[in-house]
Amino acid sequence: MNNTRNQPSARKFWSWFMPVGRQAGSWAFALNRITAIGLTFYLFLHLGVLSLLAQGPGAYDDFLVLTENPFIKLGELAVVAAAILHGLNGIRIILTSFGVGVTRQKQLFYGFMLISVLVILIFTARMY
Amino acid sequence: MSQSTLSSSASGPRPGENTWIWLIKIATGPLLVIVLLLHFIANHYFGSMSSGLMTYEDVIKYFQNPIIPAIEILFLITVVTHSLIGLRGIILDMNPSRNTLKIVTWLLTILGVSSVVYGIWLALTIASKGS
Amino acid sequence: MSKPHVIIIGAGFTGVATAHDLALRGCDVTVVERGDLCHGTSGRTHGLLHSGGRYAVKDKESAVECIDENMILRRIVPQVIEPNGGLFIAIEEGDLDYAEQFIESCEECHIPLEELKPQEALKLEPNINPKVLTAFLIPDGTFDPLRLALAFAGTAKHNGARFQTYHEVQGFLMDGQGNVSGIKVLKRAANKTEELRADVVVNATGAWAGEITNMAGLDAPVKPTPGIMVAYDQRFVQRAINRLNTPADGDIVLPQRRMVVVGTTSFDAENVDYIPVTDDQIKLMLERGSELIPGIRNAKPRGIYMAARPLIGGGSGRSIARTFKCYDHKETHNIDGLVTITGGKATTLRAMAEKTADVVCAKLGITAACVTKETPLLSYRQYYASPN
Amino acid sequence: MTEQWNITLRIYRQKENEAPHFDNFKMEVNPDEYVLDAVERAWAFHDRTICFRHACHHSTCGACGMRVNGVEKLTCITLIRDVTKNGATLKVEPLRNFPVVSDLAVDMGPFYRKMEAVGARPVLPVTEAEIENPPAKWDTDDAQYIRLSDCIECGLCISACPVMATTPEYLGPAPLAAAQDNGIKRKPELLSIVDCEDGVWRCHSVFECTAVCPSFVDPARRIMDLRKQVVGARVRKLFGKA
Repeated sequence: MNNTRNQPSARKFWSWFMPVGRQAGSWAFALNRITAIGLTFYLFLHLGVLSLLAQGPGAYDDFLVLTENPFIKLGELAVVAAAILHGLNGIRIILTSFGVGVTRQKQLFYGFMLISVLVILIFTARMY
Repeated sequence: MSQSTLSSSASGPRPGENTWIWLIKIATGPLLVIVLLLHFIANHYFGSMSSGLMTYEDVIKYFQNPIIPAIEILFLITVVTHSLIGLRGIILDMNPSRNTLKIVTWLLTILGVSSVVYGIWLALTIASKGS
Repeated sequence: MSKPHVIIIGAGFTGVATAHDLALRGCDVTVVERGDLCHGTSGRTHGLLHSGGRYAVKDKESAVECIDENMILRRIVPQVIEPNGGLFIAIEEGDLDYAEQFIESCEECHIPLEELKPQEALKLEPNINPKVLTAFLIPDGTFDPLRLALAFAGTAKHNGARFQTYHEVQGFLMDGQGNVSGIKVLKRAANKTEELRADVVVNATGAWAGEITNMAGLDAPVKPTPGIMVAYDQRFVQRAINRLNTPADGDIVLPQRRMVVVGTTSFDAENVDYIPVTDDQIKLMLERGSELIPGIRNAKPRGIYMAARPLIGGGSGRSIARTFKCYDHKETHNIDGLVTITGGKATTLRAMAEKTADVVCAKLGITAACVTKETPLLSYRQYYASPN
Repeated sequence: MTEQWNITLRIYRQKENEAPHFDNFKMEVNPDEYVLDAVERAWAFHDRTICFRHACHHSTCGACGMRVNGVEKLTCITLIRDVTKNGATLKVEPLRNFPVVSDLAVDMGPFYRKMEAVGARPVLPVTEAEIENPPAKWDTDDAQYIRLSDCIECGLCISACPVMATTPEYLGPAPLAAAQDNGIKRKPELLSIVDCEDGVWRCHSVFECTAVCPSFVDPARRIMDLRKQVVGARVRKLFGKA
């Protein structure tokens, strides 16, 4: 007689990304997941692009010209940002998983996010 | 004291994740952070292009020292392992059925192994181009 | 032959305990409850596993019931009890005058008692009022109300009883001769009414007993007598601390999880469905509570609530006897098929159930004896064992 | 005269065969009352069909967990003053990730079964269950005192956990915290129950459970500690065998 509207279900993955009104941990989790998916996509894209190296100088260098295009640069910046965010948040998860800083996990998250923003700004400056 | 009708799920605990998978994921994590840092620096500072990226010749020259392909292959293995275990974790959160999970696990393993093999071949061909 | 069907109205302490007893004696039991378990008074009880000490002087019948049941509950359902005992402490000279008759009455009601010197009491419970003059160790205790009910209900369910929560009784079904043959009930989760037939209907609705009997044109001598209780956010003591004097307002503080609960008051009330909390009673609890445990003065209240005790018959407030009564309306009003049980205390839920079950079994011609005294209850989570 | 607020109590309504909707109740409340009192008053004086779970009214039974303005709260100890303002709305919904019986009442069955599966201790010595290193004040003979455990099985952590929202099989914060409280050394059979995809490895360190826990359990920290226990047990098993 109970309805299933409110029950857990696989279709509810949007709940990973519903940190509205939630604590730092939810933002970290949502961020971690988005950057993870983005980085994995880029990993295989990157492996594919590198195959041009095997075809000799022409193909690869022509491709490099593309990297001047501002949109591609933005994409690369996004990858760099994702790597930094995911990396630092990963360290936070590993530290807390071993009981280090568990009571201060929020501060850890805010601290790491600050570092990420700074590094990302440096890279942006370098790139443009 | 707990009655059989009281166990959480009829089929008992599902073996999709275990200590070793998790340990591999969190071992490759920090390793990745270090190697990625080197990779960034190598690619964005020593390259001859204005943006720091390496041209074809740069790459070939860079790969002459045999340490570099070794590091790049190690890097490839860790990043592929880490990302595919993580991806599998995300898929697990979609609550797949038992055989879907088996298929997914197989696909990811094949994808992982083949990209590592392809990476090793690529690294070696680049290294050999220099001689 | 098929088991006789008994409907029990009300899933408070009495209802679930009676369901447990009748299920063991071979009845097919259906418990019908307007809300969920312990929605009425049972949920908002103090949580005191009574030693009877508080009633020894004025109400020996209740006191003996309490101490006997106290010992039984410690044996059959330890999983929901903090069995750390209690202290009756004297703080003012006036309290000491009460000690004399207190000791005599406790012995008379075979309530184990041990007098402690003030330093001994302060060593056992450092947070009680340092001005303690004398103290008596007594086998009080604390329980978790919902889980006590769940333990009985879970065991009853395991033995075949059915629990229909969110089912509100609307009226009785009468057979030709003016006897009760079942109930009309509203399934609140679906806004649908149903009819349920039974050989006997037990009205175990405590303070609401009158409301139910009115549906059969009778009145039940129940006087809802609410009292306030205030829970504070620190566990100051391991034992229940009582004031050594005639029962009065705010004369007990008992530990529960990481809290202490100060109670209680006693006044008359008409509308039992919602009893507002009043500021003066909260202040009174703070006053009296900090007389027993000074630390309460700077503790933060965590929960403040009212509970309507189902007291029987005339008189007012504390003077009414605190024992319980079971009415077979065949004898009282010549209406067969309806039994009302009310009055009593939380601690005596098993005894109330035994008496009610005896009355019901007599009506149904069941000879099985009551075995709940020796039957340990299952885990309270057993109530949720098989998906219903 | 005590302060009075006029608020709109907006309650989630769901009957068996009807689509869920919200009912609004304009009410005058004392801000120092609890949210549960407002809901009970709405039932008593405005609409007797409202179904909701409550029992002890002082956070020992765990029956009245609900989502108040989107955040999991134990409504019997949540002051109205802390969750809304005068003239504003107070939205009350059932907990997430539980089957809804009706309106605000949910079925605790699946959750209680998981707690039983890990053998959660209902009572324990007062000297145990401290999450930080046990405070020095417990002396040896204090261990004789038994108290009801911290976890009141209210289900707030189950509702707050985003991972719990995706699969009913996941044990969830409270059962894992109870497994940690039992300890794998003391109950080795727990290892196979928690060292799996529905156990300790599904937790993604979101810490929402600890954020909403009203009873000092700190489930997130206990899950992290349970991870150490599981890793330790597996490694010992490996070398024990090898």
